[in-house]
Amino acid sequence: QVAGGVVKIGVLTDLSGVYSDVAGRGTVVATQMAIDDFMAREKPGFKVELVSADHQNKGDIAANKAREWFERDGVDVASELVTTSVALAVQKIAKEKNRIALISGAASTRVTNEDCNDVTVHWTYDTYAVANGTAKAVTKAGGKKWFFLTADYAFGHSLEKDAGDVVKANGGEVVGAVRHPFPGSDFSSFLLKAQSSGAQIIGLANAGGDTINAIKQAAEFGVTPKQSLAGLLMFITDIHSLGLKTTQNMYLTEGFYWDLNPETREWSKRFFGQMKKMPTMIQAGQYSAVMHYLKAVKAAGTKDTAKVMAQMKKTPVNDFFAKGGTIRADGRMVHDMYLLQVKKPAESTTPWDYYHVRATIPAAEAFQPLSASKCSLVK
Amino acid sequence: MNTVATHVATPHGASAFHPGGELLRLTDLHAFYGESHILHGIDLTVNRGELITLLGRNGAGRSTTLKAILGLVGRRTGSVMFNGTDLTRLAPHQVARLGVGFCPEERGIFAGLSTEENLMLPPQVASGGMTLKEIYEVFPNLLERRHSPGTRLSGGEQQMLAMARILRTGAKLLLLDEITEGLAPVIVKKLGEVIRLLKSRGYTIVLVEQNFRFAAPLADRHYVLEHGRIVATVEQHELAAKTDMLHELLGV
Amino acid sequence: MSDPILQTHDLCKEFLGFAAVSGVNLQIQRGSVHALIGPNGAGKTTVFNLLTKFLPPTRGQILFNGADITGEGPVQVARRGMIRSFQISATFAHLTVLENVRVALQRQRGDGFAFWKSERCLNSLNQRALELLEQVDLAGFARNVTVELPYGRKRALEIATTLALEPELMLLDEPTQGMGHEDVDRVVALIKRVAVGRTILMVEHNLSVVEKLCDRITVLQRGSVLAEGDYATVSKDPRVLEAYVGVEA
Amino acid sequence: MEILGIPSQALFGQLLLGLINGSFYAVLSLGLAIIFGLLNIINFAHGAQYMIGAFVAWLGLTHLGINYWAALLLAPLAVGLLGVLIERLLLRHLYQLDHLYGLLLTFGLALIGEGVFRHYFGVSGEGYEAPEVLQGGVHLGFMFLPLYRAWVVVAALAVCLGAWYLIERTRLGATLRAATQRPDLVQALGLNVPLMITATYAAGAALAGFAGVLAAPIVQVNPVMGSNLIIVVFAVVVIGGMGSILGSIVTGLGLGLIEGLTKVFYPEASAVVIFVIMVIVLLLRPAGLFGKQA
Amino acid sequence: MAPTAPAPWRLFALLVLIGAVAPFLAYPTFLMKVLCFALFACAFNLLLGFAGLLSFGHAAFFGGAAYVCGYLVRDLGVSPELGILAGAAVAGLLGLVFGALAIRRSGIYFAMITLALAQLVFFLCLQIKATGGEDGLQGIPRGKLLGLFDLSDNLVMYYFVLAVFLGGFWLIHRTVHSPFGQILKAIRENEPRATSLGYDVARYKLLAFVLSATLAGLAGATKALVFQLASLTDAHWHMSGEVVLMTLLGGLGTLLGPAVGAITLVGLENLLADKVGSWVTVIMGVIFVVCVLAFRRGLVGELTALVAGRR
Ligand SMILES: Nc1ncnc2c1ncn2[C@@H]1O[C@H](COP(=O)(O)OP(=O)(O)OP(=O)(O)O)[C@@H](O)[C@H]1O
Ligand SMILES: Nc1ncnc2c1ncn2[C@@H]1O[C@H](COP(=O)(O)OP(=O)(O)OP(=O)(O)O)[C@@H](O)[C@H]1O
Ligand SMILES: [Mg+2]
Ligand SMILES: [Mg+2]
Repeated sequence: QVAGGVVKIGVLTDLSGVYSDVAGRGTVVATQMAIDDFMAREKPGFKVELVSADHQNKGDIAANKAREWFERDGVDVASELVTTSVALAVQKIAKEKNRIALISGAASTRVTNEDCNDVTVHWTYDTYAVANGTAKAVTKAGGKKWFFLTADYAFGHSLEKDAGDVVKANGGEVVGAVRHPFPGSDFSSFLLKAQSSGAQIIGLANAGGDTINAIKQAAEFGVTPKQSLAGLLMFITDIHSLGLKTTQNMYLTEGFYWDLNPETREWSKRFFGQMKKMPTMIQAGQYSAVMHYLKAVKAAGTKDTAKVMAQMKKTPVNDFFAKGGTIRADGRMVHDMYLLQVKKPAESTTPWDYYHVRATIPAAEAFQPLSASKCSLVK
Repeated sequence: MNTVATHVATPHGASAFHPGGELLRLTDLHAFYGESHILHGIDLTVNRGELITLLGRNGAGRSTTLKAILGLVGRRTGSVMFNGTDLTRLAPHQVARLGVGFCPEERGIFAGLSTEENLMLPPQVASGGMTLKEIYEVFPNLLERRHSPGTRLSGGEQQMLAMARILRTGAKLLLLDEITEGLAPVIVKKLGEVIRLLKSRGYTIVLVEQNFRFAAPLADRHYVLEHGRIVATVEQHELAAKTDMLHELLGV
Repeated sequence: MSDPILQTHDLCKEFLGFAAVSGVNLQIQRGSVHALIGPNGAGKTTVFNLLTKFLPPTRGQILFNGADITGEGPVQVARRGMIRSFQISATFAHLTVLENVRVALQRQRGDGFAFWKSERCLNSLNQRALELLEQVDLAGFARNVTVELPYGRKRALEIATTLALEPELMLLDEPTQGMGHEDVDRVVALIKRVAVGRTILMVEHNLSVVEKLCDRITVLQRGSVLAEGDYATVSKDPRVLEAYVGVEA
Repeated sequence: MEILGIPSQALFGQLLLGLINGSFYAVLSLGLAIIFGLLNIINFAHGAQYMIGAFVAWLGLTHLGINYWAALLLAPLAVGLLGVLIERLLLRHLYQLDHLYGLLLTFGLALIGEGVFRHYFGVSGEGYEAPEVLQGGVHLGFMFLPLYRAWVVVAALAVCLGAWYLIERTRLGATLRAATQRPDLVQALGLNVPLMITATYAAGAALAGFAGVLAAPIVQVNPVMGSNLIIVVFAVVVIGGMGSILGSIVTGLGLGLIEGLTKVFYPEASAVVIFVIMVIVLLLRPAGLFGKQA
Repeated sequence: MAPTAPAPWRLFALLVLIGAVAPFLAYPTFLMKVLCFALFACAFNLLLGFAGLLSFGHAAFFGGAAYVCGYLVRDLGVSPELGILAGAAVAGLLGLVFGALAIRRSGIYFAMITLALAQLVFFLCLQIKATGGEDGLQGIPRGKLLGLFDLSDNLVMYYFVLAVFLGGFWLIHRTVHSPFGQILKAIRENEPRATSLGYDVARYKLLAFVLSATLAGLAGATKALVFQLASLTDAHWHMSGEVVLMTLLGGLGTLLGPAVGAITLVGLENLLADKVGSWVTVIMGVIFVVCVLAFRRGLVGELTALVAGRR
């Protein structure tokens, strides 16, 4: 019953808050690109509308909007949903209203574990994927002794745990950890502890401003380069704002980098044309997710949630963002992740030319295995 | 007291002191507090070295007259000529700097400041004000309490402080509002002497008083206000003749 | 005949070493009008503050109706029936005149914390309130908001409020301060009226008022009692004349 | 040698860092205390003004090539000017009213400032390099002290003491206090109150700007850098005793130290320790440590 | 809104009427949010507007109650009505503690102590396991009211919330116009005088504070059910600021003002959400500034004045 009908896509993101750089307007733009491309290439028999809203990182505003969209405005998918608290709230409403939640921005593994449901897809990354990738690679590369600088809230804790396990699993040891208040502006005293801990690697189990300031001050206090830092959750925008001088040689894991191959470059350039910034993995992932959804609707010939979900899960994801990506029963979209190392200023030739791609982490290893899942759908 | 007399210098050098010369003239002065129209056209003149009083019942508008001279009322019309300058165009601090000293009825002692800080607060506007020493001789209580917070002073002490404060600045025109309020007779007496002294030194004084017995012997002229208008003017020499009329008006 | 309602023994108050009140022994006879006079800064208001517990005494003892109240707080003292007025008039500016008195009357009802009751239940107090306002001839102003009253009236209202608490002992700090003569006379008459069957302790600088009203006078100077007696004796006392009135005798 | 299981070496280091942060608190709370205590305005915009100070420095460097040292002068000036405007155009109308309104107005201004900068510069912020002479650092044996941090302490303390002297050792302070209590009367006594007030507010704002420049090389310059700090700084001022200049300075340093120690012994609590102290202090000394008891 | 304060029952009838038809004109979930904040603001106004105490820590009661209610209902399977009551009760107790510590201070110091204490509560909300940290307390079931009415039906939920609001509103109105309210007024006018008349000022303020806290809690707990979510934003000091804004915007010390303020603000927030993007904070800021400068008496206050003026 889609034929001639309308598919409504809602982008619920942070347009004004701390995540407005990594997600924000960029995700709205990406969504629009996805819709345009879809209409142009697929010539579907239905219209696609885009609505977007700013949830200001407040769960209740998000919940309010989502309900309004589902109940009153007939929106079919709520997408993006950066920051976990928002994602969790909306994914529950989606379940209740039997609509779809396409999550690109949120980081927590809870989305597809404790709180998983059959109307949610977690697309781009999660704390396990990013922490795991970096930790494993760095440990394997000889960084055996770790010290964690952890933001003192659930998100930080889970990053630390995920990374810590991997370190130990790969024959490394965790010599210590310190919890810093969130948000913090001065990390010097924590860095001093890290310094005296004798660790080779300092794992930054925090995000955004905290990570940035920690890195900046690590350089100031001569922590680096003697010890090296590993950002467990970082985005290209962070590197951009810190500059290569302070971040060079850092390891990090992302689900996307604009300079991977012609395809990614082509898309990213188009994105850059509109945003004057290269895309973050969240923004690229958003495009991929929306595109996949629209294709599924066309293929299934219906907007019916169950049918579309089934269609999405049975078709592999193949686009510039992911090759052979698949959506698991728990709603996790698994795809290759990339272990990246920040270039030295000298090595960077063009603007936004920031990373060496050190390794591709195959989808199978990148994400938490289903066996370890706490999701009720897979038990 | 006469000890003090020897100390006090003339506020602006004997030369500047020529009685008869007009110092302050209010013409058709109206004053308003927001909506309420308080003064309805006050006309009065004060010559150099004169002391005049504003008498009247509570709420007659005497304090308001003083405030209007300084520009502390909401709005005012008419003119206030002081020494040839029209004060209605000036901000209060500019008026004060021309040499107008004001002692408000509610005393206005500052909580945060010690007695002495209160005393030192107003800037010198002209040479020849009293020195601290002289002031403390006139008001020994203040000397004793000079380090305690201004608002901790007793009612009377605060009154003295408010008065003393402006004697320092060397202002030549003093606007005094109910200065004998709440003072023991002994102090009232002393104030009387101080006033007389200031007068003899060529200060010009506008005195607002309830205490007619205090004011009568000091003043060259009395203006009686009622509902924001001047209803009677009594020269010193007419006092005897018009006493009954005054009592009538003031309900003494 | 000595039946003191209030006694103090060696009452002292020091502010950072400065003795505002030192060794004051007062004896206020029941039913008398007692004046506390003295030069400025003598310690009159401070004595008031000590008696009503707005200040803790440094030393000494206060007996009210024989009971030692030295350790009690202002509230208990007020509840014992010793009510004060302030040197600068104290009313509830934005309540109506009637409400001002009612607030005082409310206390006996003891339902001050009843936030679930309607205030209409307070109307039962209006009758009494009006009577009190009558006494200070403010009945005409009952519905006015207090700020609008002229100064003298405010004073009268304050007294009415105080009366509402049926005080055994009223402490009035300069009740006629800042008043025109007609107001002064009104208040004097008023105090005379309410003094019946009550004890009043007042601070007053206006000697004519003291003369008209007071049976007994205590003269303070530099914090201690200089002289005591009825107006005739005190006003003759050379030390008083010198210290207070300011004539070398 | 160890103290409570912490090698004394490390402890010294932490104390020193505490002192450094403390001197930051000191400058910030000083500005706040001046506005707070002398004008009775709760300047919620202080955080924003701090942020703007930092941004001015950054903009100056990247667009106009104004170096750090010049910025150290110019940025406070710019923020001070902004302060003049705010006071003249907005705050001026609120003095007769309850503090509440000043607080709300400046709160609004803070939101505006933050919003505008966020719109134009995003949230991930900009980096600002310390000047060459202050890069690198010295080994103190027990820790590596970046030169820049040392400079922060020096500069901060110098400014604080200067301000303190100006306000407490001259009659300026007393006059200002009187002026906020009874502006009309003080003016009638011959002091140009409106001017004094404008100047004071501007000075307070300028101090915030100054702190901003000091901070720029240490923390990422971003639109929200102030909003998280402001509450803590408020606490400092309140603990020190509103209006007490010395209080805010000493308390600033002291709390820096205490916070530093908490970061050693119980990091989790370092976010709230200041508030705990604040509650305790206010219960024991209602007007704060150095405040004049009412 | 009724401009001049009409007879309470008329005002009340009006509210009931508006409330009853509203869900057919506007979106229920949105209305519920409005009602919760309206109650919150009214509770706050009881303290600031009628007792003259500025608390800058009311978020603690609002948020705290939300968490308590959420936890009881979700993890201990308590019935919604009990959950809400419990939330309010805890907020009340919290208020008692805050009050006992702060009440003897006045003005800015009072505001600051409450703020500090609220920060401590916020810290707890962030740290305690049961609160789910920064993710908040998710997926709180609405359950069945008294085991009869299924609250997962938005309309039923709405009328329940409406009832809660009206109840709270009535209590506030009653408090303001009670013997207690009278004395509160007197205290605000002239504290030493009230003392000298034999009133224990501190105890009266404390009661006012506890009442305000309890009602704020009631609002918070209800909100937790409405959105099936208790999050840190409810306990963050920004929330304390927001409630001040609502109260001021609507009209300080007016009975209806805070409610109006809440409607306006929540409405704006919702509206701006999809219109202006990153400008939202700026616009909020401008509102603050404008309403402080231009109409200080707030919407209702100004209206009242206007009508009174025309009389
Ligand atoms: N700030 C003000 N706002 C509004 N009205 C005022 C204000 N100050 C005084 N008034 C009114 O102005 C009138 C005159 O007041 P003013 O103080 O001049 O009286 P006064 O002659 O000094 O008598 P007294 O000082 O003995 O009360 C009074 O009716 C008073 O109510
Ligand atoms: N809280 C205080 N701190 C310091 N000194 C004080 C305090 N209260 C009063 N004093 C001092 O104690 C002395 C007595 O003050 P008090 O107010 O009792 O005088 P008084 O007799 O009422 O004078 P007046 O008739 O002028 O009101 C004064 O010198 C005053 O400065
Ligand atoms: Mg007067
Ligand atoms: Mg006295």
